[in-house]
Amino acid sequence: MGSPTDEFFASLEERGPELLPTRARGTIRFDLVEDGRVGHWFVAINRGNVLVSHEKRAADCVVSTEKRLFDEFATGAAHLITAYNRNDVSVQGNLPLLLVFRRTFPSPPGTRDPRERVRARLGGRTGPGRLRTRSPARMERQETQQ
Amino acid sequence: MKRLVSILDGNTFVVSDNRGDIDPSPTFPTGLFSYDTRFLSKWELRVNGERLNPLSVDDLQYFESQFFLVPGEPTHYVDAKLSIIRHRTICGSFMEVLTILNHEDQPVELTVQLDVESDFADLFEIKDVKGKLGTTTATVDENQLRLCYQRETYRRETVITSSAPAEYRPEGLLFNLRIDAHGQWETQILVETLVEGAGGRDIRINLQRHHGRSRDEMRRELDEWLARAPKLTSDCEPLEETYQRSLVDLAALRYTPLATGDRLPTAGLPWFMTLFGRDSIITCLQTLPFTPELTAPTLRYLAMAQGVHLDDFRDQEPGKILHETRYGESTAFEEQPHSPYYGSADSTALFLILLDEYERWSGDTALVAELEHQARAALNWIDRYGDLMGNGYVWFERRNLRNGLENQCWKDSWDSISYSSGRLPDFPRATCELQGYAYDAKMRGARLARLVWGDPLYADRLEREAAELKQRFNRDFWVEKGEYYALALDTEGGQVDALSSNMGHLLWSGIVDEDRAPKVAEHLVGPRLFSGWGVRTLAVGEGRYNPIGYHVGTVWPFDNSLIAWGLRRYGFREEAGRIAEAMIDAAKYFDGRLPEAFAGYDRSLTKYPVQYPTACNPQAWSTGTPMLLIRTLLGLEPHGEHLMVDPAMPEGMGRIEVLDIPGRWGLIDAFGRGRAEHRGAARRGTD
Amino acid sequence: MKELVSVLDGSTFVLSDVQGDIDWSPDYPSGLFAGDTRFLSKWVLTIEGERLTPLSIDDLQYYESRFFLVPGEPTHYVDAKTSVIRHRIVGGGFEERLTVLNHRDEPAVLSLRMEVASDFANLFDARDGHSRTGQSTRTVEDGRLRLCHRRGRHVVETVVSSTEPAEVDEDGFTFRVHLDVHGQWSTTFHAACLMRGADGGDAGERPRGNLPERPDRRRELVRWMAAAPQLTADSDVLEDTYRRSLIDLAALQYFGIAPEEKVTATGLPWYMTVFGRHSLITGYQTLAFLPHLARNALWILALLQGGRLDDFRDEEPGKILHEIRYREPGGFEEQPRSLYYGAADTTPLFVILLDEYEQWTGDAETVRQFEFEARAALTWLDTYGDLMGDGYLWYERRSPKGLENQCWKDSPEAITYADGRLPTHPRATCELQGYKYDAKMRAARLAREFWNDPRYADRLVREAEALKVRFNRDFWIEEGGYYALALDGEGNQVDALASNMGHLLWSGILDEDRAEQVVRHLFGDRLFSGWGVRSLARGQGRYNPVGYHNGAVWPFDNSLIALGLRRYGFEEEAARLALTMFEACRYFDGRLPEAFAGYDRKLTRYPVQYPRACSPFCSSAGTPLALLQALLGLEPHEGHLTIVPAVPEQLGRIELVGVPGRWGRIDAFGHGRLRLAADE
Amino acid sequence: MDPTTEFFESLNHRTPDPLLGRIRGTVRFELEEGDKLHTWLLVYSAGNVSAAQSDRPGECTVRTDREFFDRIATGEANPFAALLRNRVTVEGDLLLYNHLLHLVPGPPGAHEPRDWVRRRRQQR
Repeated sequence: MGSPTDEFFASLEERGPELLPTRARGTIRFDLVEDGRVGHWFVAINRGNVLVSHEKRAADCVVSTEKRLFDEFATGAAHLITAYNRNDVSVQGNLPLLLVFRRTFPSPPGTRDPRERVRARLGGRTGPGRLRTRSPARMERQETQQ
Repeated sequence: MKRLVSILDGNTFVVSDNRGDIDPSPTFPTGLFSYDTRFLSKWELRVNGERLNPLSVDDLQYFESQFFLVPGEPTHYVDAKLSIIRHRTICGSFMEVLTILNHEDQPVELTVQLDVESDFADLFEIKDVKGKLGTTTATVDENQLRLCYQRETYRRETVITSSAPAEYRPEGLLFNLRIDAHGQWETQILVETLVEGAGGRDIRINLQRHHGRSRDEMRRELDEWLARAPKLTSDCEPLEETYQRSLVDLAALRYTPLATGDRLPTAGLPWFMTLFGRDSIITCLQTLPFTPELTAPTLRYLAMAQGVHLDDFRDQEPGKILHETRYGESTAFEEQPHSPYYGSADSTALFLILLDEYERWSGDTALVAELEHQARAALNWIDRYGDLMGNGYVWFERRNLRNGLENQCWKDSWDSISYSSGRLPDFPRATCELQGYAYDAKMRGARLARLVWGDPLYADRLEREAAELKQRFNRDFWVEKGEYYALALDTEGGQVDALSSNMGHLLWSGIVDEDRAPKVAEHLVGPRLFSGWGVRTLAVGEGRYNPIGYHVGTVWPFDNSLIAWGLRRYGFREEAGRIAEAMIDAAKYFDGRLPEAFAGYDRSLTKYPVQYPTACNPQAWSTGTPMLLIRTLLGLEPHGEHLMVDPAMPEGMGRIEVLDIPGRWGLIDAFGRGRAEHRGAARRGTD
Repeated sequence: MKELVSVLDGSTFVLSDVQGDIDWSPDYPSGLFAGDTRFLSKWVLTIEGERLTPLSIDDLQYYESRFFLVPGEPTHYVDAKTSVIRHRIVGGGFEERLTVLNHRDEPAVLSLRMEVASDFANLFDARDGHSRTGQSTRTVEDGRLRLCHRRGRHVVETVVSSTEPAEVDEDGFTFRVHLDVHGQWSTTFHAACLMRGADGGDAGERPRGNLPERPDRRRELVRWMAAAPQLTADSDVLEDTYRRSLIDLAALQYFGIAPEEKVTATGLPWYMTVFGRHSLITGYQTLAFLPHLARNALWILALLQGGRLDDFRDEEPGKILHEIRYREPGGFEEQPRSLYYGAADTTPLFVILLDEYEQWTGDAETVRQFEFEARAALTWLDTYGDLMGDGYLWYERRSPKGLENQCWKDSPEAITYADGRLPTHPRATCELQGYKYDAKMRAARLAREFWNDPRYADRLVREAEALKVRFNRDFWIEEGGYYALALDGEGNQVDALASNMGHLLWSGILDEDRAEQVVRHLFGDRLFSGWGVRSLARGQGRYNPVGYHNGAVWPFDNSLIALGLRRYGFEEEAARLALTMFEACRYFDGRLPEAFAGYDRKLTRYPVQYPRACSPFCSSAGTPLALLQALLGLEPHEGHLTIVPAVPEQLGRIELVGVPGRWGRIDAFGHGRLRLAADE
Repeated sequence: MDPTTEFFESLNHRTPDPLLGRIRGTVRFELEEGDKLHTWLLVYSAGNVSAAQSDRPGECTVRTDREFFDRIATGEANPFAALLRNRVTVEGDLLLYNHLLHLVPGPPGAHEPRDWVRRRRQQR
């Protein structure tokens, strides 16, 4: 496979229905600049279903940025909205649609499930069968009894 | 508009910033003052070297306030670990209870530092500080800090003591503390002022009210004062509010002058915390139906201090009622003439007017008899010394060229009396309202002569003179072209033709010819004089008109109250109601406390009445204004042994009830109702 | 407590001193702000080199104010010969009309100067005094002054112009003003706030330089007020407060990241942006009055719902947003603020509001539309929200710059044991469990009635009931007779006595037979200050009456408690709480701040200001509305509005005309019949 | 005769002053001159005033030096201002001291107001 961007869009049709609300509907075109040339990705979203092509069609929302930066969005290393806020991404048209589409970007590389982090730290003292809760007063009483 | 916090008890008062600190200010009298002397010019609290920041200020009572402070700049997420409460009272002396609360779960050690200084400035010096001729010393002993000012025999002292152990230093007090977890520490810091007299004791020692009243006594006294006053309920909430506020402010403004034990109204905080003839008399006139106890002592005191001699420095003449009395250093060394100063041409006539009005309400003929000779001397003054030109009018011109007042009428700033063109007339000057007062004084004097002094001949003469004056006045002062009364006459008998509020007082005095009254009323509520918030001192279009000019365009509440009263006297019920309503509307924006004056901008330009810079607040005759307006709205007028009630209220004002109006009739209730129902007319009280 | 004057329009606002000047100050962020960026940090007017002194200030509308000024320090007997009126309007950009009046009887020539500068600080720099990254330039062009700041592609500009000709230099405008006898002169300044998009044009949905027409704005406000029910009451404080609240809520509306709908900014000056929690709570508080606030809150938060795991942003799929920041604060990764998700309560509150919204409005369409987001939220509750896998709702930050406490009391020391120690992480505060319970109970209704999924509904009810049983076992502190503030990472009870358990009444998770003990605590002298329920009880280790979350009284907190009291049948206590809050309103001119100090009422006659509290603050503006709801006992019930008033005598008659909802408009009346026991 | 003695002596020849009609009371003056002390007693009785050298106590005691009292007695010094600066000290009823203003002459050279106006207008 090619760049992270290519991989991102290649898997999008499959991932889309799970990640996008069914009411999401509309078209987004990504104009990605690389070495002075512009590559187009055209994404059509309908009731959560996603179709991806390279067409240069008019879209509800047109997003322009550098391909290099989009590769970072595609791996989760950079954040679309942050880049938008500092003008590294320009958006024309339906911004809310892009905000919905935001759900399809992956987590930053190396992100762990927060529950696993807690479990790892507390060494298995989690879950339904753990210690019974105690009030400090009760704890104190127990300690003095011992 | 820096936020200052004042508490007062008569002519002892503290003005500080909203931290409770006193920093010497070149433009405004901050400090602890008593008897016209600043006893503290610095009072700065620091905790661990840091100044404090206010969270809020509670003005609990006029003599009591409380500051909530935290150290350092408050930030949003970092909670203060300490809070400091400064609770202060003025009951003769100044007492500050300092409480420090530790909000931490562990003990803290603190250095608390109170920097103290006194420059013993005379109130007159503050705006124009000059080198003091005396010397100030600070002496420290084990349990007090004593600041002392001495110039020849003149001596003033500030003595500071703390209930908690302190390190006393010449520059202030220092406390090294340890406060337990969630604990608190407290000290009471007492600041006593000493005006030294015989035997090193305080000159005020004989004044029963000077020392040793507790806060509880002060509170009880205030409660009693409020309980004695008539109760007002109204659909018009701003009216209720301003009435209540006025009662409290009047209580606050009472003070005890040297030499008597009585309490009289001072003129205003902070510049005029002393007895002014004009202001005190008008305040009494305004408040007679509500707080009559102010009047008899005022009349007695003014009679006692009536002019005896010819004295150029004090602009004094026999029979004249004083203008102003002061106790500061510049007065003591005769650099200023206020011992007392007599430079006002209206207070003498106003004294007679008050004496008569007082008798009408109280039936106290004994006082009228007691003051017969003083009253006759006053009447005599009008004709002899007041009539500088010998042509039957009352004139003024100062003889004290150093620091006497140029204008000796209520508009006493230098540029207040002008021609329409803005030019200033020569001296002497005879302003129109002075003639009205003289007319009224003679008419009322005649009544007293007949009723109490048993001198009908004198009464006839006074009435004859008054009638002549009225005739002459309506000839000489009436400006044909504009159909109004001239502001004044100049020395050539020419009309000083500015259109001003002064002629509003003429209606009150009754000197206006009946057929001219409608024109006068029309001018008063016309667009040039009436701003929408009240009648301006000077009309728009006059050469010196300035909406923020002290006497040349601002609106003075007391002026308006007399004008409204006058309008009712001549039957202009609707116009009087209009002015009363505008004032009550304005009072709402001043939290019920009408200031000395506010700007004369057109109401359509300003949603709110605009503050006049440095206006006194509270100011006694502004405090009295809502009361006179209530009297005017309800048409309260004593007739013989009865109180007549003849309400004339604007539509929409709803109901006014005043219960227990005191007078020769005992206590009487008065009710009035606006013709159209106010939106909230069906409301019940909410408390 | 330096006095500041603010005018605002959504997230654009001006804070100045009482002269109308903007000047750098260490203790407060004065300036013209839009989109979290300061566009003017200096705006100082002088005449003949002198600063002006204010006579008075008219706050005409929330977006408009007028200053009356005179040159120099006023003295008692010397009248000013000149006065100046500064009339300013904010809305997108900023406009100031300056009028100089000559009160002299002769012509005058005056030199007038407006000093202009901008540091383009973001709000956090303005607060913390950080230095700026990037370059700034000032250019004079064609009678205008262009101030520009650039950092990478991020470009912001302020362009200032005057309608009257001026000498313009890099630091401001100078005028030689000729005035006739009693004459006047004016000019109008415009300050356009530009944010360049990547293509160099002004980013379309950003605050624009052009001003909306004023008459429209007035009409808009009139419409806003007319849409809400009309209140008449015996109590003037009640009427004034109600009016003030409606106006403040109008003032806080702004176009956020997406231009479709206005959303509610949180609080002036620190939080002029969307916070999930306060948008949802404000939406809840105002349902009987301004139901579209709830709808817009649901809409923006659904749009921004978490989609992935992101440690820096504490983001997880299904989680509802904590906070959004724009432009520079949101554009560079110094802080996680562009979209930050560090809140554990927003997600259940989202579900709660969705249900409550439908109950009032009957807007089934919205419930169906947001099914995906609501289910994602419910899933989050049982997955990422349940960090310990024991059925409770926990939080622990992963972002190094994130919030340590992810409940409404989000300051670092807010969650403590009674003795003041801080518990380990993760933490499960009690109110979170209440919200979780309520969210599930409500979602069950939605699943059954709108999503056509009765099995899911059954499961949710089962889980909620199990949670309730467990909760009442694990959080109840037998010795004290109250609910623990939280559980710590070891499962121990964090036993501080706090206002949080008041929310449990609102959620319905409390065992009926324990409610009375909880209420006794809420009104005991440790929690109840006399002005409201304190965030933390007196006597607790970290109690501090001026502690943000450790003793201060929060109006919104009290409003939810009042609603909870009604839910459990404590009418009298709800009335009492409402009454004390309205009494406090009197001292804040009808505008409750974010929080105020928790000193005992006996000590302070007035409620004491909390330093730097936001005001207006959206859920404090919503508080009087929620309290009215509690007083009148307004509840939607099977398509109808039930009205069961419990009004204290002191408040007299209350008439609320035209309460909107699925029933059309209904009037609600209440009479002050409740005689409250005197307790002070 | 010195001004002080002249002043006190003259009081015994004053016509009754109705303005003092209700004043009753005694004032003791203690006037120092070197190591000598001159004491005077002044009696107000309903308009009539009398004074004599006497060592009797009064309801009010006024202390200053003889030289300064000479200035009060001639109208050169103002009794009230002198009290404020402690040049004269008073113990007892201050009101009685205040009435001294009625008895001492006004400042020398004071102008009759009408004369003042006339003269000033002529000057121009």
